[in-house]
Amino acid sequence: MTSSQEATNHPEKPRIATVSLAGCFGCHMSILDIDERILALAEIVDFARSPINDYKTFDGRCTVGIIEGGCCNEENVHVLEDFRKNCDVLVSLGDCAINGGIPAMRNNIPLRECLEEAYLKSPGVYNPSGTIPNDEELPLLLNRVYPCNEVVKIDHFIPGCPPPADAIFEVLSALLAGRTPAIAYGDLKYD
Amino acid sequence: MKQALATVVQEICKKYDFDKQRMMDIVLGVQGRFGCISVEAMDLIAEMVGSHRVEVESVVTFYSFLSLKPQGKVVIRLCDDIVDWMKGYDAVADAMSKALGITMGETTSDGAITLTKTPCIGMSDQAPAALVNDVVVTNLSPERAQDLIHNLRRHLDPQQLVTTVGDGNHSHPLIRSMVRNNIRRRGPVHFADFEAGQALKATLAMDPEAVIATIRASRLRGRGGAGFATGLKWELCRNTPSDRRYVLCNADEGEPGTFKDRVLLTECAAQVFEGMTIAGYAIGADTGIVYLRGEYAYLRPYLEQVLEERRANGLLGRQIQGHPSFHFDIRIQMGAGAYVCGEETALISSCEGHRGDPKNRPPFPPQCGYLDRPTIVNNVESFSAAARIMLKGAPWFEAIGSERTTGTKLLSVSGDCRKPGVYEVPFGISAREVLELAEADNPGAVLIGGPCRQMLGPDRFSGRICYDDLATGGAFIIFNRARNKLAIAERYLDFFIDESCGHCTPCRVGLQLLKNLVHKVVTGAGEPSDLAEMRRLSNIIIQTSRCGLGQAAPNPVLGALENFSALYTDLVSERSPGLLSTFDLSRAVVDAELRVGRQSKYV
Amino acid sequence: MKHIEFTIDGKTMTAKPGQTILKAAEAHGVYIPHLCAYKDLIPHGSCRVCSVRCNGRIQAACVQTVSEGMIVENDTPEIHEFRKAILDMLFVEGNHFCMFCEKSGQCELQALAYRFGITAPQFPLLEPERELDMSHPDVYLDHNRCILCGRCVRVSQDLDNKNCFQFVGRGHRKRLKVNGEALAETDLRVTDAVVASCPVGALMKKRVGYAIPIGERHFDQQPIGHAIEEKNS
Amino acid sequence: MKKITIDPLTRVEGHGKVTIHLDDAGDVKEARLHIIEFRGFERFILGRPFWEVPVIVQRLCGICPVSHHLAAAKAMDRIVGGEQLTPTAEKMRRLMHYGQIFQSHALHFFHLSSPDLLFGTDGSAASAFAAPREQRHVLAVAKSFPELGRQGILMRKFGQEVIQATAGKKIHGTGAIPGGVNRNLSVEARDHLRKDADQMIRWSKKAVAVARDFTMDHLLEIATFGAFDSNHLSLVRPRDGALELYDGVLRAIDKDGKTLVDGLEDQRYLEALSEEVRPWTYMKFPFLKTLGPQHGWYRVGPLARLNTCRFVPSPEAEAARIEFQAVTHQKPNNVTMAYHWARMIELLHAGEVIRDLLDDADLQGEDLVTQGPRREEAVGIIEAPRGTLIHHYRVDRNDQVTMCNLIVSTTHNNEPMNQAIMRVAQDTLAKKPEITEGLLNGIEVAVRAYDPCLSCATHAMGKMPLQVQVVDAHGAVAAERIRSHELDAP
Repeated sequence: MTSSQEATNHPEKPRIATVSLAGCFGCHMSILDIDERILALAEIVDFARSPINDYKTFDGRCTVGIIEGGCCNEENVHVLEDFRKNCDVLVSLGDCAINGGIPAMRNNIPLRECLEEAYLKSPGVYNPSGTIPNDEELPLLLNRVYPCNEVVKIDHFIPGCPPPADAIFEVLSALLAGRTPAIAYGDLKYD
Repeated sequence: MKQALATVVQEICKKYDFDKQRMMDIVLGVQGRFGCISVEAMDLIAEMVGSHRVEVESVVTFYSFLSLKPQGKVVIRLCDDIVDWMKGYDAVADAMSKALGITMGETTSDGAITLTKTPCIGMSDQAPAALVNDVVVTNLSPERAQDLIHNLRRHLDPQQLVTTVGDGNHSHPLIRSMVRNNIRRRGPVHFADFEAGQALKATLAMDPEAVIATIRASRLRGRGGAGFATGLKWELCRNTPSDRRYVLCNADEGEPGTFKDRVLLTECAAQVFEGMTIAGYAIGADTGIVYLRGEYAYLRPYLEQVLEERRANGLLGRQIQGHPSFHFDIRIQMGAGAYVCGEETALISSCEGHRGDPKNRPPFPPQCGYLDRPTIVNNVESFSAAARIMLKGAPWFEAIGSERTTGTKLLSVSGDCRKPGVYEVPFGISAREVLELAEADNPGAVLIGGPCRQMLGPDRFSGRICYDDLATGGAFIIFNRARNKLAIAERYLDFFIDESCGHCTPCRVGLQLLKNLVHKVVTGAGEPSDLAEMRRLSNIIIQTSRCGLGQAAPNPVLGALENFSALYTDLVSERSPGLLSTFDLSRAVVDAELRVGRQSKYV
Repeated sequence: MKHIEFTIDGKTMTAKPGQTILKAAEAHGVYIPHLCAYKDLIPHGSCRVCSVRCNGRIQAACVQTVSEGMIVENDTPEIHEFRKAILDMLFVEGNHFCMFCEKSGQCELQALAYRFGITAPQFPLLEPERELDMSHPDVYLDHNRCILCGRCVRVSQDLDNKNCFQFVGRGHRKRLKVNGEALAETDLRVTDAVVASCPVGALMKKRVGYAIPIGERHFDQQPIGHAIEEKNS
Repeated sequence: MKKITIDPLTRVEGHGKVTIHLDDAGDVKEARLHIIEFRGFERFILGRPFWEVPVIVQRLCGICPVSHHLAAAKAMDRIVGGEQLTPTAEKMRRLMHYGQIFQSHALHFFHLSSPDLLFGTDGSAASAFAAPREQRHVLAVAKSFPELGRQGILMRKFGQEVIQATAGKKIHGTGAIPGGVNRNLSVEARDHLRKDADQMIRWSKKAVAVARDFTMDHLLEIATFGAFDSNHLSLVRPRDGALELYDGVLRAIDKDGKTLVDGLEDQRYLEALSEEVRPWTYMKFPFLKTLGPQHGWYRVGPLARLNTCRFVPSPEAEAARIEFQAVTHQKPNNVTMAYHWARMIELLHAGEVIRDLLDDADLQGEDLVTQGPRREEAVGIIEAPRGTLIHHYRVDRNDQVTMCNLIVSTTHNNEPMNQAIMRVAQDTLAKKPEITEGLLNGIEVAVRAYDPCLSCATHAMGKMPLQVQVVDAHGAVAAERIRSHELDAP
């Protein structure tokens, strides 16, 4: 693990932001799997922007930013950049953030084929005009799914699909306490 | 058709006794007849020699001159080595592409001509150069390239491209080539007069142990670059108990910028063969093999004739020069475009009919080499020197050169200088003296020993060419001050990536990663930490790679880092937080923009 | 037979003449991480994971034989760094999707990465285009996961007396190839020793899938090498 | 014309955004839920060995992975001719599935939706769903309602532990394999779960009461909030029409309870269903073929299931259902906000099923896998927490997948969610001089009632926090203004 800026001592409670980019939310579920410990965590940190609350943007600097999912569209990139700019320490949580994960299976397949399979070829599809979704509200897809650390600098990585809750808890605790995280053997998983 | 194929394959296999160890000859033979080695041909070969198709395929796909798919009747291999690039490769390649109407790597629609590129073909002193089938064409310019294509289009006969012949033996009817020797300086070891049989006569007057003692006393060290003591190597081989031993001559001169062995083989073949014969006597071998790189195939008919003459004169064959128990003969084994085969164990693999993968060492070839027998592998120049030593004596030889590196060295000088060519110089000569001899043009850097060594800047020009200081296999490439050293390092890395055998992880994968890192820095996207990472990764590759290729491949990069560090540090800078300099959103969305017909809102 | 004395990380041990460092170490309960070395096959020396510093030089422990007085460094920060880098190279070279690979938990590459505490590849992914050969009725070959260790090449030749696999191409284009157009054309049988030899999920028996539950897989509880080290404790 | 954007939608599973276009008169012209990510599962699964599929496709979604795992496994059972599972395998899967329902429903209610409901009832906020933003998360719930908050967390934990005991992991396990399962339930795991099972049922009943009381207390407001009539679709138990979440036949009814489809075998789903593609979202729009794309859309999920089933086959939950049905006089319930109550009734049902299953000795059986004659094509349908989930595959002789069609729960609810947004927008945003963050949350409250798993819905590339946007004819300028206004709201 590398780290340029370790969690520094903020005068107020450290703040944690989380986001799911091209992930399945499994990593966020695994955060919740720390179960009762989340209540203790809530005593010592504040949660900033996160899908589990209604803060949709940054309203101040965060100590730790947790990223689930890789980047599959331009908006993911934009959000990730925003996280990098607003967080002292960024953590790639889970295999998708670390290496693209299952969505990266499309990386050796032309995008067109993926779209046609879903919207033109699938049985039971009613699509008389041969429409493939395209609207200004739909962010442009990237040519491949990028691991987060190919887009911005990432300070810590917690592997797993999803990472075990204990691994997440250990890394968060360590970062908040200013020590180097040490994930136990059984909690270091890539599956 | 199928029958025809079977008949020809049968005929070729028969020529080599259906021996799968002669796989290189068999597949080269088949390709010579059909332009490629098809799946059907591989099946037939496998069946006839008692092998498996995938084994044949494994060999065919290893060597870049061998092809599974049909190629043009004429294959133009334009040399894209760094010196050729400096001398106008791009313009020549362009001219050829235009004249043929195809891009690099393609074959004309009529199946007549294939245009491809190839690393150093040993013609750096007359670059840009190309191989047209086996025929070498040199000193190309866009105009000459155009003419060449027009002529080829007319007759499809590469030999007709040779309208003027080069110097020395190049006018020999069996060579007839436009190549020039460019021998700029003749020394006493290689380019003095040599009368075939005399050195051998002196040798056979001694017992083998005494021959080895003479070589040891001369302190001759291997001329391929590594510099292992030749006499010691022979002694180790001789002392390893075995029913048979072998003498292998490494004429796979592939180090970019080296061409001195080509000149030795053209002008001093008898001396080289005599050196091999002497070695055979010394170690107790009856077979010698010259592993001749595919690029020098044009020399083969001539070399075969020299061998034939020697047989006729009792210098090869049974009871040589009347010696009752010394029998020795030499055959030529052709290579087919694989730099790594210059590594001695890879060369052995190739001679055995396998892919040119280096072998694990230990055991070393003198203990267990060709066909698992004790084997010595020496460079062309080493054999030539050995012959002269037996003729003139160890003290004579030892008196030449520097204190600790005896004898002379053949240098292949090329690049930015007025007098490229071959120089026989005593060891101990300084790089600056060579630059002066060659009339170098405003030299800013020199690569002594080829890309597997480090590129040196002017502050090192006073260094001396010898094993204690500037060790070299012979390449001496001069770059003037205007040359982009980083671009040069990156191109050499590309060369090693292409030529790696792929066996071990650090070389196969690490070099690709190193190349990406160098590219990042060279294109201005690097950060200072990337330079440290380049060093770290280079060190890992050098330390953990199995053979000399991987252990040397990062040297161009390291050399540039160490000797021209300002060039790199000028390119890197600390980045502000945000998107990485290597991530380009506009490129990542370009496909989508085209597909949906709207622009990204974030670019 | 005369025994040879040597040291690993300062600990003196003995080896039989001709024994490799890897084998001698294992006999003494010292685990030297490795991938391409397999049972008693002729060592391949290709993965370089077993690199050790041996009398000052880096050597592959699976290939290098022990000599008298040899000083071997196995458990040092430098060697760890080399091994981690090599493991990462193997990861980024292929397309390793551990999350759904049926070898996960039993995979030696993965287990080594766990042992070395690797949380993310230190190099960018190369994402090559690789093929999946499902032509054989009972066995499949997923080139995405192949690490070119050559175990299958050697086991097929040496233990199965067949020649189902070989390497083709060189350098970064080097690939494992079957004897024929596809696996179905070879004389491979599901009962061949080669099927169990793959350290990763490249050569796999079909329709077995995830038969071993999570928690009971080989490396779920103990790190790779544990069985060897246990002998020593 | 004005455009309002809510982006990202939060406290939903996955990533989406809502845009609302207002005309110059301030009336709602268009209201849309966009699923803005696309991942391509249906394509990149092609060519993979069929047994990998249940493990790969569960990565569609980290919230209901078990549903995808089991729907795919059910399809693959048929591919290997092993659809007649052994009792151990069938019950292990059922246990896993009800564990999944239990955790997902607990998650949705406590972690995601309860802030809207609980703080709205606090009396401090003007509307029932206008809790202040600082309080709209589970940690605030835990602070203000410590007991309830803790129970929510422990209930979800219990569901996750059931999954772990059956699938090996809480998220993305491997329990189901074609033709069966890879493990039975250890006695230790059984005892561990059994000791908490009754507590879970007690807490579930309490959750039902919270949802019921909320609904009854706000009946007038809820009756119109995002409400609209629709058809309803789900699986039901074949022999008696009971609520059945793991395996059953398809049944659809209209808004009044008239049967539209009944007893349709899962393998024949294409006879009844089709999906329409619209350009502005990656999520397709399913509909009943007989009624066409205009009128054939329907709701799925807890509300639809309680509407389509004849009864709930567990006593406490059935009693709760009867109470629930009484409100609409045994007619189908078409009220969006009633999803919460229905969901808690299912939570209670799942708790009861789990408790009963744990006593079944078949779970410790050794006979785990079965198979029979191979098939080339198969469908697996399951009732996921959010509704009917359809997986359809073809597999060739080489064991490779050659076709994959997925209709996920949230996709079925695509049109209903758009309807709900339109309805709330018309009722609360139209002609408002100022659009506040609180008003926009109302939109999200309506979407959230469907518990949309936008993560699942984006299988076909992408993801969910929700986003709502209002724009005028001049486009971005107004959008920025409104959006930044929204963002700056205290």
